[in-house]
Amino acid sequence: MLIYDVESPGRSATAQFEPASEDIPDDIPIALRRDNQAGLPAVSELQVVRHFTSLSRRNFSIDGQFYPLGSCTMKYNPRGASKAATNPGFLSRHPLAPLSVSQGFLQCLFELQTYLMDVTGMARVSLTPMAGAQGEFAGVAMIRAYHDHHNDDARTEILVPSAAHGTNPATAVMCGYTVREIPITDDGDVDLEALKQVVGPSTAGLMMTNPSTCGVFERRITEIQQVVHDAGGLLYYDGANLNAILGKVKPGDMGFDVMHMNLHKTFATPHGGGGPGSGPVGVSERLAPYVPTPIVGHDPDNGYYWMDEREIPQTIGNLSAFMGNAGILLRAYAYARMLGHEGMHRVGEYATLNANYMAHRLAEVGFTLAYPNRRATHEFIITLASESKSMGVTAMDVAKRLLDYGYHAPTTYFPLLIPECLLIEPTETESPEELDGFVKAMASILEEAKTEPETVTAAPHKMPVRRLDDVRAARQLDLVLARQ
Amino acid sequence: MLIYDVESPGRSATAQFEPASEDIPDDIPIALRRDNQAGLPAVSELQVVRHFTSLSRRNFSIDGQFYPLGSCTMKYNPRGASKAATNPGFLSRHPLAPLSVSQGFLQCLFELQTYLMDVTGMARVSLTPMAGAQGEFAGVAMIRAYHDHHNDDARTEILVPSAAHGTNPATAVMCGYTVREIPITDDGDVDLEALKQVVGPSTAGLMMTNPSTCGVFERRITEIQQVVHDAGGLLYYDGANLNAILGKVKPGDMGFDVMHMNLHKTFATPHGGGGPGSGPVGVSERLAPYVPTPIVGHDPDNGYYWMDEREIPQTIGNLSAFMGNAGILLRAYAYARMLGHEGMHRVGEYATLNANYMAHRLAEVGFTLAYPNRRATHEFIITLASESKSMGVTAMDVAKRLLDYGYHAPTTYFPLLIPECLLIEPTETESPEELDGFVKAMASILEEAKTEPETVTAAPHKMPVRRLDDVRAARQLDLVLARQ
Amino acid sequence: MPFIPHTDADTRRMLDVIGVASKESLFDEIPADLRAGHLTEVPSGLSEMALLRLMSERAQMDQTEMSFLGAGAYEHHIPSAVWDITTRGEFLTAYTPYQAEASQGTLQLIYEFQTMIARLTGMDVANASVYDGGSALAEAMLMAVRANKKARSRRIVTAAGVHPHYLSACRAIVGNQDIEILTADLDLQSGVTDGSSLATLTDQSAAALVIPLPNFYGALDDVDELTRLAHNKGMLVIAVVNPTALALLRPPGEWGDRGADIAVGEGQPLGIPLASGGPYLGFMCCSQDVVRQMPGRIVGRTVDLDGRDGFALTLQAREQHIRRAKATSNICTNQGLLVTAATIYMSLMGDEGLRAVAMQCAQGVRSLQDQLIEIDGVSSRFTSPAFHEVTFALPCKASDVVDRMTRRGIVPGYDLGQVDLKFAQCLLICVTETKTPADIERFVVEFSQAIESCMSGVATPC
Amino acid sequence: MPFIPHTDADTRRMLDVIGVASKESLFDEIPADLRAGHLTEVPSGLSEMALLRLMSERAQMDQTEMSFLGAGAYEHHIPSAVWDITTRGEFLTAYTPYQAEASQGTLQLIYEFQTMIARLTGMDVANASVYDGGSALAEAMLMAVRANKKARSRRIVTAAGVHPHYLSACRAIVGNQDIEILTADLDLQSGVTDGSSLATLTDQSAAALVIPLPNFYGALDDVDELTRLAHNKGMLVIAVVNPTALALLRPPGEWGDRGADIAVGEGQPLGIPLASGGPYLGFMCCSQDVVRQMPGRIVGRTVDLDGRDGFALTLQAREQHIRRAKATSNICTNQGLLVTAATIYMSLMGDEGLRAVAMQCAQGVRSLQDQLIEIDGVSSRFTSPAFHEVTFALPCKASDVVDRMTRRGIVPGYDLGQVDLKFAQCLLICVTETKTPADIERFVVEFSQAIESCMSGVATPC
Ligand SMILES: Cc1ncc(COP(=O)(O)O)c(C=O)c1O
Ligand SMILES: Cc1ncc(COP(=O)(O)O)c(C=O)c1O
Repeated sequence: MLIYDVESPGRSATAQFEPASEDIPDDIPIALRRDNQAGLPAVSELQVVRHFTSLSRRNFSIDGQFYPLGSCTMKYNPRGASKAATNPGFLSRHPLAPLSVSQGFLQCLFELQTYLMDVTGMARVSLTPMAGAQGEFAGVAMIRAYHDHHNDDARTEILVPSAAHGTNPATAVMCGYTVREIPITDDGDVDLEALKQVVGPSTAGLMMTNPSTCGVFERRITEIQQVVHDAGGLLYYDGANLNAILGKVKPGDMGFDVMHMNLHKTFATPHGGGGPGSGPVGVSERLAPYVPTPIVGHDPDNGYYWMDEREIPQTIGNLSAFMGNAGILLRAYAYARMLGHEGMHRVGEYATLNANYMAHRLAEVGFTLAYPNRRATHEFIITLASESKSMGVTAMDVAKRLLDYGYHAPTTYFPLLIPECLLIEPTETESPEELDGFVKAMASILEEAKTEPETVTAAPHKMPVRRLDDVRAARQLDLVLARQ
Repeated sequence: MLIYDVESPGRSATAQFEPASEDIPDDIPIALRRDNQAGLPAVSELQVVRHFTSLSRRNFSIDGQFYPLGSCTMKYNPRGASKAATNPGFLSRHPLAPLSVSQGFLQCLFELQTYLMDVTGMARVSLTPMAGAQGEFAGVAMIRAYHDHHNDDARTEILVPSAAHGTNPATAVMCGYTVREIPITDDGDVDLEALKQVVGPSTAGLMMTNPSTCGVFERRITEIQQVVHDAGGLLYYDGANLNAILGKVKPGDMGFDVMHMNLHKTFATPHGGGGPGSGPVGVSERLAPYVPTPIVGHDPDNGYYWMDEREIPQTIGNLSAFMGNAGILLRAYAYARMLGHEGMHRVGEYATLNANYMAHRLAEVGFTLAYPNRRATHEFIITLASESKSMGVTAMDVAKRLLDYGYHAPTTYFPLLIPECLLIEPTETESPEELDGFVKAMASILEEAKTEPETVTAAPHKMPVRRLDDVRAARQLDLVLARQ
Repeated sequence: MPFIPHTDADTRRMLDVIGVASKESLFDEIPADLRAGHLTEVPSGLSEMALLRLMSERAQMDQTEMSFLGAGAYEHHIPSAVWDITTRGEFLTAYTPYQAEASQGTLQLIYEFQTMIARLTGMDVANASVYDGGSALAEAMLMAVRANKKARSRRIVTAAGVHPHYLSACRAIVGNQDIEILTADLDLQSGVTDGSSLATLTDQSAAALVIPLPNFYGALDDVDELTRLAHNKGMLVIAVVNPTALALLRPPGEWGDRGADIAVGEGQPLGIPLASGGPYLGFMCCSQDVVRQMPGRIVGRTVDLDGRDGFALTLQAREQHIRRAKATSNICTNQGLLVTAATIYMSLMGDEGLRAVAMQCAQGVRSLQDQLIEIDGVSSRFTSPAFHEVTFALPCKASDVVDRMTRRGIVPGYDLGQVDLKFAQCLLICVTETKTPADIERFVVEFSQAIESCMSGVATPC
Repeated sequence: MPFIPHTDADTRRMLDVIGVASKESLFDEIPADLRAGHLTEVPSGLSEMALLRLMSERAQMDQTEMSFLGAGAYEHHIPSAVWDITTRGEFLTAYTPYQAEASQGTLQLIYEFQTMIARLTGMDVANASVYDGGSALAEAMLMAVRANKKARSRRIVTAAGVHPHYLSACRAIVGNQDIEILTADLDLQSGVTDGSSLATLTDQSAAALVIPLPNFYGALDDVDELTRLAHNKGMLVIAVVNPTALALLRPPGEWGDRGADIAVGEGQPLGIPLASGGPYLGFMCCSQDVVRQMPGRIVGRTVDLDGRDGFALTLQAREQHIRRAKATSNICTNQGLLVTAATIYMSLMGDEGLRAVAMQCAQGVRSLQDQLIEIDGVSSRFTSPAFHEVTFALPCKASDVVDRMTRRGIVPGYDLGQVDLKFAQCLLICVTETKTPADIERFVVEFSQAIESCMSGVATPC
């Protein structure tokens, strides 16, 4: 039922406004005035509360279910961090508030910059990018600014491993680059030989995730960075997988020049059913002149202040109207403060422990690991290629059937190079009991696949809807409710 | 799954406390120290959040469902009222805070007292009773104090109509009275002749609800009060049904001496799955000296202050450690301010409109009204006595089947005198569409009762559990989880 | 029309279905001379926006920087998750779980609450709450009189130092049933029960002895001795306890030789904000023997038609809606939502967390005590050890110190002169885990200044 | 271990299953010389209690009594229900709805959002949000260049008065794709676009014309004329609009003869707190013709295997996870939760509520304007009508007035000197429905005092 299905013309939630007098200020020209009803719903407050409460109940979420969505790091979002960030003084602070009434906020951001520099081993951090993809944009734009600055305009290519997340190539293009894919070896590493073949004077940079989206740590990272650097390219680190190595290795130490972090992953800020995110970028000294503005500076006399293009004249500019997803940054700051350095060290450890445990247990019950000879990092891949052939049960079928068991499905069919794959990321905040429950569910789905495959292929059965017709959705576009 | 089913010894939600040092202050005698583990759950923060989120999803509620629970006035609980009452300044105010830092809170309470006096036509209001039943207690205790004060100790009886809520007779007993029931006539009024028979020098008072729990307005209320008053008794008004007459009739004008209000009904404060409530009492001048303390006074020089037994020496005393369910009073105050006098007048009107509309519609689709010749008030009764005989489908069966249709059941088997009854109270905040939906569900249940009665008698089918074994619950008492 | 969804067309259509001309006609059974209801004192309605602004201004008037008040209501850290989840619509806006199948959430939660609170107190069983600590004690007294058939007594004896507000609530509540409450004297040295006074009182038969731990003055009685005494005299024992303290102190179920018979208390410290005194929750536990005398809702675990576990209100035959005049109490609505908060709180804290909190309270008050008694004229009033609240003797009126410090943003404690004039120079000060060493330091500085200016009669500047 | 549930026994057991001796071994594929990660700048962990106290102290430092700042972010009343429901765990802690069957709540909500925002702007379709208003405009420019194949131009022309921060974000975002942004001059009399400047710019071919309503200075352009001009020259029209204003002002879908082609804006006024600038949401609507050029998530209604209505992400072939280098944008995570809040807000306000709010904004600013121009030396800087924000010319530096009034608890508006030195004596003041007549009165008094002391060069006392 849509909210429009319960509306009635003339109805409204009258506690929410003072009735309007009818005199629109007469200097507003008639031609500029709206002369029809916008068509928002005409409903009561109770109807709104009931409708959206009921919609919420048609969602899986971390608070509701184990949600091992690989690459997305769906860990517990501490309620305390949200509470801290929604202090009335923070909520009511205007983005353009004078500095004299901004010191509390700015101090948090300044310290967060410092912590993120420490965590990543980078020389400077800008907090403004509003999600991972915007962080990537900022990073690649800085790579470009660097080459431009050095009049190195032959560098027109960004290299991307074939397992890369789609945002990587898309970002490269947004920055005016062409993309060239590097293959992956059978054990999940970047094919160093292939890399050496293509790297050269047209290479602006290489974008990499490490641990990669294959759920393994790129063992030859030092060589790789040498190859790229030697060719005059720069190295971009996609920090979506930072959870795996938090407090264990620093991207700066691996030789990366620039990176983004997904605070809504590693720093446990809620993803809100599609966002907001926050994707700060960190850079080595080399790229420090180019960071997106504003960043927070501190001056012993005057306190915290915004550093803008006056102080960072070579900045790639600002990426949003104000300073990015401030509220998410405050949550990340709160999370960092609660963890402390001790806690951060533990994140990578236990995320890795959970992933390796699950990988072992799933292999035990009969699933095929994509990289059985590798350590899992914070995530790992199983492939259902053989089940799919022998039983006609695909990775998607298993994913859908998991929903019936009360588990959110892992990421499906990503990375693209591994057939029928599920990318599984348990995160450190899940208990072993929860992991065991998932393994048990997977085992019984495998049994079902053998004995009653239709149960699996026709899944889900217990969700509010059965499988949806995606083709129809794209062909007979119905994106907004037509007016009556 | 119980929270204890996911615990693991040694686990804890460590962000919630600083680890304890082991030195218990040594002046605490060894014999007084606890030497074992209490046995609270050993779980993580995520486990707690997930467990209780999931429990909440096993509940019906106003925010989720139409909830026409007769006598309970389950109307929309404005979110704004809760927000207003949970202002940090209110939440952190200690009950014994000095007056100089209590003026904001006290002003709200003082004004609420005034509004409630106005709404009820009573001379004084005390806000302290913590629910309806405690309000009743306060009221009857005041009746007793009054008679005691007049040395009228022959008055040992409280009269109660047979349709009365169970709290009425139970309260009378708690105040040291014996209870005598007055029958109800076929059209739902108190049997005046029977009343005249029993009223007399042993009558301390009569407790009444008007509109009564039969969902009709007691038409001869003026005669009734005269009869009781003439005999030297006092009249108690059970204000659980005040919603029906808010802004229409005042209990004081009907001649009642004392009453309670259920703020969690008429004033839309959330009932929280069993409370809190708040049951302020109002009294006529006659009983003003006896009100429970504290109440809020105002003094032009010094502002708002607590009036206690020093100013109200004949008070029946205080009923709680502090001043009652303050937070609920603030919500009620907020609600009163948002409604204003205009809004209050409308409450009774639309509550009555909705009830009469539903009564008509249900009669149309074939249900039997208990009082077909009466106006419904804010609620009304249907009886399934004939269906129960002819089809073997009871009021309880229909109630359970309604759950499957997504509606909370009306109150069942109350009042006791009407066989197989459902007491239905839609309240003013429900839209006609919602009422129509309920009528439609009732009509199809009636159809089911005719064609496939097992569907109804075995209901519910879509709830987390099927019908529960109440007998076993009471015989094989399992009230706390045994330790392993 | 705030909160009313009806459009004019809706109203028209509905009146047509009913077959009346106007809403007024729906009230035609009400005698005309009674119909009035004109409201003169209720102001015009406010929008939510205007209301929130008004209420936030009022709330700000009452904000203080720091408070060391206890005396029955305690400021503790409340994990954010507690109220985030408690205020989910499904918990917040449900009624009492009369339809068990549609209320398994609330019912299971109460079962878990009963388990936790019974374990914390060391008792066999618990109910689903009564209004507050004070009324819980009153219900316990009524229960004891019903349960102790052998004693055939309507007398209740209490140890010294039961919260005076609880006692007056008890008098108001049980007095009409001819129950007499007799209170032992306080030993003015130790701050606990005077033994000989208690001995005299328990010479006559009585239904029960009430034993607080800690008592109102912060002091700790010898609960084992008192329990044995009571049991030896055929009295039941009613414990009144602070639940946080039970993480450190011996639970009532273990007092004396066979434990207290009934244990009650205020559940507020378990995740419930101070909020001017309520809504809180009274908890009530007892031994298996007397469970059928316990008032209020109780949830039991049972099975459904398919044999699956489920939860339901049980032992309803004790309650007013079934037993009416013969019920154990008139209580109906209790404090369900607060039970929800307390259950989530106890789950988050666990044994380890609650013990840590209790320990920090006890250590904090010791630290304060060590510093305050260094101030000239200030001493601990009583010799008994304390949990997290201590009575201090001052060289001047406690009310003056409260006034002065409140004006400086710190509410320093409870002026005991308000309950007993002989304690007009006594201040009851409470420290919880919310107070850092720096807070305590600031308190000490402000406190010694306040004492000093009280002594010199100087008015403190605002 | 905050947020990590493992007990020592758990860890032991898991390591055994894996077959390694220690957690360290799990990292043995990482070259030893890289393993370090020692953190020196991150302090020790805090409990939630300590954190909340710290953060509340910081937040209090930034609290002001009243603010008349607008300039792209607006203080409106947010109904309590909005965030109570938005922060339900099921909305708050879900990921992007990749598994449609387990995400019907979020998906349907987005469909409703798309419907509401498309209706409000009068456009055919909408997407599920991009990051903010500024980046929405950048995406719209990229989209226009892709969609306007005929023009074969990588130039974008803008009317005067597009938010300068939006423009600089656009330059940063589209610049690397060789797209040039040309901006028409502001008519310094009227405050809207200088016609001849625009005429010159549109002489050459361009992909699109950007038209703000209202513009940054609060003024209202003749959007019909500008739209016609652009369409006549083969340019697409990109509207940048304030959604609240659209309750009163003509929606982009109706501008000129065939409406704007793309409409974007900042969704913050729709129930989202100021919160230092984000998270907000950028909305993006367009005509049916160009929907396949729109970036970002889009939800469509479809049917399930049983023919029941259901919702799913659609047109994914535009997106990076499918199309990678050929995608319409790199956007992935957007502002889903803010969409939730905005959808609930729009539902609660309805046409009537949003119109009432818009009207009170417009009336409030008129009232302020009437009073301020009475002050010596103060005048409206521009002649064009305004919606809820007006540029005032002052007799002194705006920054001085801001300083002085901020010290008195009122942030009076935005010092336009920050974006253009020629406006150093101009203050952009915004009034919304949150300001009562008494607030405006207080503002006027404080404002005239501030002006006076600026003029006399007197330092205001703190
Ligand atoms: C590996 C990887 N890179 C980049 C991103 C993009 O991050 P965001 O969604 O915050 O834009 C993601 C997120 O899904 C990711 O998993
Ligand atoms: C008619 C009537 N009287 C009294 C009460 C008791 O009120 P409370 O539950 O607040 O104690 C109720 C509530 O159920 C009621 O319906």
